[in-house]
Amino acid sequence: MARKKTKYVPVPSKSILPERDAARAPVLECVNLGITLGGIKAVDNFNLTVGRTEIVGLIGPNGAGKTTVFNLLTKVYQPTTGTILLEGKDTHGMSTIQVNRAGIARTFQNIRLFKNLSVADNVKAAMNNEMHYNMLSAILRLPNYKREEIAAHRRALKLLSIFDMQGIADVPAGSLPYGAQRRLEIVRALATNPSVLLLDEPAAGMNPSETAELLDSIRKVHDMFQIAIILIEHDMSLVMNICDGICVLNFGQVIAKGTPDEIQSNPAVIEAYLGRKKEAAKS
Amino acid sequence: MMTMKRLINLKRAEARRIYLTYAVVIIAYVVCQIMSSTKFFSSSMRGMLVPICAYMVMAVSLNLVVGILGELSLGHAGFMSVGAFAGVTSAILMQGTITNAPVRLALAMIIAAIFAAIAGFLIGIPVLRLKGDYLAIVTLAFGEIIKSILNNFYLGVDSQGLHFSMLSDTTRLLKGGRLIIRGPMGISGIQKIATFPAGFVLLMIALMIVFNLVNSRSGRAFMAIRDDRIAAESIGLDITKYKMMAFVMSAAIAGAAGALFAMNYSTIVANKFDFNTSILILVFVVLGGQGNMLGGIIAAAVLTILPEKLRQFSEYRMLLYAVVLIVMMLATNNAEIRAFLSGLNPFRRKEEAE
Amino acid sequence: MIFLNYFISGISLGSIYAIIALGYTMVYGIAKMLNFAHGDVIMVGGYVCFYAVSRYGLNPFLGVAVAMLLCTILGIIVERLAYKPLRQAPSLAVLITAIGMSYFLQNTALLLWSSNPKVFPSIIGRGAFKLFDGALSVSHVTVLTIATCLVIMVVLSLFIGKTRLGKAMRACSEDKGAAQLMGINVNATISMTFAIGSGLAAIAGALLCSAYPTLMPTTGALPGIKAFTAAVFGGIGSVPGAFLGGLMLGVIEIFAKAYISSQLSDAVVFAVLIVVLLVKPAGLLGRMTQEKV
Amino acid sequence: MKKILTCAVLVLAMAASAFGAGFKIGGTGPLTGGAAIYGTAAMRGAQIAVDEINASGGEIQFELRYEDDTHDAEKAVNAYNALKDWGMQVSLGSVTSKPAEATAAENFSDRIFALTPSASSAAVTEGKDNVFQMCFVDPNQGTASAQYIASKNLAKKVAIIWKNDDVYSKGIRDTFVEKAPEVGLEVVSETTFADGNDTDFSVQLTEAKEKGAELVFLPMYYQPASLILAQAQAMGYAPKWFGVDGMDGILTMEGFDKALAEGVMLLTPFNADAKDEKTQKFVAEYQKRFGEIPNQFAADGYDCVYAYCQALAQAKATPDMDAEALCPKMIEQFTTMTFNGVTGENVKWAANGEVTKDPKGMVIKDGAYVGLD
Repeated sequence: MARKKTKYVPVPSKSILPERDAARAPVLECVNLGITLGGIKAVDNFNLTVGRTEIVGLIGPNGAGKTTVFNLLTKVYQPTTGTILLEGKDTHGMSTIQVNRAGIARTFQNIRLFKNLSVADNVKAAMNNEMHYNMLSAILRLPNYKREEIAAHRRALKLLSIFDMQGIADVPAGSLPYGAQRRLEIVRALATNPSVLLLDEPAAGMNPSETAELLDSIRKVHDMFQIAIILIEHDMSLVMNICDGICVLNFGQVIAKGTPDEIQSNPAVIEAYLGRKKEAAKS
Repeated sequence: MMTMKRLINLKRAEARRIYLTYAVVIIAYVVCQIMSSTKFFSSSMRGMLVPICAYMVMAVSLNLVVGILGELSLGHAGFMSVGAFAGVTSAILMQGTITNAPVRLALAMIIAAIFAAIAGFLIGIPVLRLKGDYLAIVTLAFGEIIKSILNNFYLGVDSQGLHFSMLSDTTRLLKGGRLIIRGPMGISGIQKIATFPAGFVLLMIALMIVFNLVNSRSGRAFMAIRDDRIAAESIGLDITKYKMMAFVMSAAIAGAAGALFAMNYSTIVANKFDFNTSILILVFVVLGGQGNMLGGIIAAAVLTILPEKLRQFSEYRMLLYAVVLIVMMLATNNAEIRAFLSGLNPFRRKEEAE
Repeated sequence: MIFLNYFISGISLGSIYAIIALGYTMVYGIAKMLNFAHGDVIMVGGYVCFYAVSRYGLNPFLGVAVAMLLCTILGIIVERLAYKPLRQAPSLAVLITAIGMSYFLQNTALLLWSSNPKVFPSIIGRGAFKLFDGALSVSHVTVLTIATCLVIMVVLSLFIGKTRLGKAMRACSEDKGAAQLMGINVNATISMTFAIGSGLAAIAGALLCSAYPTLMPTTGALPGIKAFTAAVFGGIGSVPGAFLGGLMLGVIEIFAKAYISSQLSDAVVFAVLIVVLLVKPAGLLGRMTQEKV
Repeated sequence: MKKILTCAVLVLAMAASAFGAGFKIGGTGPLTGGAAIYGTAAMRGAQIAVDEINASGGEIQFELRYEDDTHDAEKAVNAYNALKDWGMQVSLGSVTSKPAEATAAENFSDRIFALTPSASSAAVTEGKDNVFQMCFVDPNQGTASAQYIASKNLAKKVAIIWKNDDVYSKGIRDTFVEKAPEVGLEVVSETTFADGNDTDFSVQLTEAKEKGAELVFLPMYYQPASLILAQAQAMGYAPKWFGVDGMDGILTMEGFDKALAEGVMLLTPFNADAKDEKTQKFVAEYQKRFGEIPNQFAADGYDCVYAYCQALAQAKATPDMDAEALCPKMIEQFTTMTFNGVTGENVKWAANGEVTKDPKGMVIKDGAYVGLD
């Protein structure tokens, strides 16, 4: 498929990889990614390169196709066009499960926790693939069951402690307050040992102080695990503060890519994104 | 973090519930044994002990699928049926070689479990691709298919070994051979080797399997799939594998229960394990509370004994049974009555803190 | 010619399944519940019609009308007493209640009308159209059943598509919360659906018993399950799907009996159902709803 | 309403008889569910006999109790145990075959004598010295039917339609098929039906017709048989029909067009139109109480009680004897005595519990049974 010229300002051609990643191969590359849903090109011609420890912000107005990008990356939808390379390997034909095992983990816009499981069990469920004891060991409570379960529990508590949640490990996840549920989703995603973490509006519904806390936590996660993070977020202060690079989507198309500073001064972004907000404010 | 303090400790509540379940089952067993030996029990009660155990095990088995895995199965009696026929057949074949009845019973139940597990696996293959009510209707269909096949299945044994045929008896057994499964006539002349202690042991084993499984990586996976399939996929849980695991395990338990049940009677036919029996077991699970093993067990006992206790109403018996069933469903789903009940039960999960 | 004869038998049996399946599918579509008592409402319809015609000498069509009236009332009462209090309850609880209701109706019928089978007087006689010098015969009942079934399907489709109540029903089936916000009385709509479904059950009862004229308290139970299968086959919730599913189920059943084995025909029918669901997981005409992520 | 009243009267009658010291006689049968018609009929037949015997004021008095088994072996054993708790001294076993097999095993191990009115499978009595049958055994019916058809030269080519998930139907079919070639009958078509699949018989009938069957053998109960007759007529197929004892009752179905059954032959031990005094009295009483004509199940139930009455009187048994003491006495009586009832004259029992009585060949003419011989 030929590259389509958009009427928007040309996409900056230079890589937005931060200095520290320049020497290493990118962890994730999307080439010409697109999908048609119900006859509409929900995402079209999406190109993005994410460095190994980069934090990328994915922004754009509602319905721009941000979550669809996540769904493509995690293979909830199979892309109609284009390729996704994860650690240089084509993920073509992989299922959600395989992609997760290959290193992509995500959170959801509408929280999807295992509501009736305890907080710790939510995290341990995500560690399933690194546990190896079989059903018989579990039923007979053999030593390897005990060993692995104890190790898993320790690790779950350690992960939870990032968000200071180790004290509520035995509480049903469904009964947590909203903010805690969002944080738990992040911990659960981290428990699968991802190399790329996708966060879908992690600060939605949080008050400014909670958002500030979240910002610290994301930084902490990033520094601890040295992983790439892509986040969808409407809270501009969060995005501008934390991201190394930003990618702006509108109507399924990338309209701008660059550092936070570049994005803030990009006329296309202002028109499509902020401009619309102004209109909304006017009306 | 103040609000957190008021949240209940799920792990402790769960552990308490598990121990309570074991304790209730053991105490009930001891009480029944004592009453049974002192002749305080009527023959009617004594006669129901084994089937009640079998139904309890069925309730535990179905609860694994409905309560833990979160899928509806309307054909669970089919697994029971496979287990009953496999178990009884193997018991008959072992009659000559293994004279110790309890050992024979145990072996028969194991073989029954294996055969039912195979059936569970075969059913699992198409079932796991479907969701919700469509999955339920496929399990119903499989239950009917199993019934239909067993009604046309003939199996005999003679000095040459086992012979089987479909549709009509063409096994041509040698003299002295025995036709064990006789199509619609089922199996006759079964030695009644099922006992109450055996039923108790089977129930304890079933409970142990399910509880230990629930508190393991597999159990977490089952419940994760139940709570949110999409999120479970996103953390790399192999949905098909775990659904299959739960189905096969549940089928195996049901098979053992079927063998226990069948060997309590001198005769067994495939028609016994029809849609109505599947529904009956489902009623145990729903009435006892999905995922609540103790509830299912109690419901199994109550609903097995109830129609017997209603005998004094002669022809109004089944009518009353229906009314009781409806009223129970209405009552257990009425918010006020629920609140009242949970107030009575100290072990029940408290309502969420605000 | 034999093939054609079998085909017609299949269509005849299938149209009975179809007409019962319509009731299942309608209630499922709107209330999202499997009303297992539907088959027993059919039985009640059959009995009412039987008594109206045989005992009170009513005109058969008047008998059907009486049956429709009584079944509609019965449907409303059942819904009010047993299902309405469970609107918020998990769907399994409603399923079990429906089964309890099925036992209740069967046992009430047993007490009222005894277990002795009654032979239903055909509403239009037992004649048949003879074609090809009698090589092919199509009974009047078959023709009537198929015609009724078609009429009901068309009327129902129009009703659901065009009328206010029909639109309310569709809205409820799509999204109850949104329908409520749009000012639709969801509770009343569901109750109406039951009433209509029960009225249809009476017609189904009269036709079922005209085609296969013995009437017992358990008459409705097994055809009920078959019809439910038919509804799923066609895509539960879809009115044309129920029609198609019913016809196909009937034809498959008859062909399986004729060309495979009469002993295993049920197994064949259910096996076909499984295969169909594997290929089309929401039935022939059902819509698969994709969960939004 | 009338029915409820009669029921109330029945309950009262039962309560009244409880005051007199009588033999406690109990049986299980399907009183609810799809097979309720058989159990209910047997119970009512037995009740009439008990009331008649009690009213006559003889030495032998009875207390009867019937328990519902919903045609299920498990429930039958429960019902049996309930009867045992009640203090049942002699048993009427179970009405239908599979439940009867299960309760017969209990009867055998508890040493409670049983005489089942209508459980006809051979497995019911097999290996049990204290379980007897009032009806023919299924295998005998199959053999007798084949012989009868051949000896009367009714047909050469025979079709069979049988119920694939039913012990009774299967038992008769098996021996019929075995016997048929011996007596020169050719089974040209064999088709089945089952529960849930028992409404449309067009395929079965078409096949029988295509294969040129002159006679269709129907080893089944009368409810499906009535559907078969109606559908055959609709498709213009008119072979000879031959039924077994389960067919009895077809004429008493409310609303049944008797013309459909015209010419149907059946082997049955009981004929509600028989002119003998015993039968007429029984039929009249049954009709008076229940508004229906008794079928063979009712007659079997009726005969069972009278057979017990005779056996107990001859054994000089008293109601204070317990079940275990009565058991050997009953075995002795039943293997030696001859009984005359509404289902047969000169009825005798073999030591294995099987009954010997002559099946009566009947043909339906003008809506009534007429002896074939």
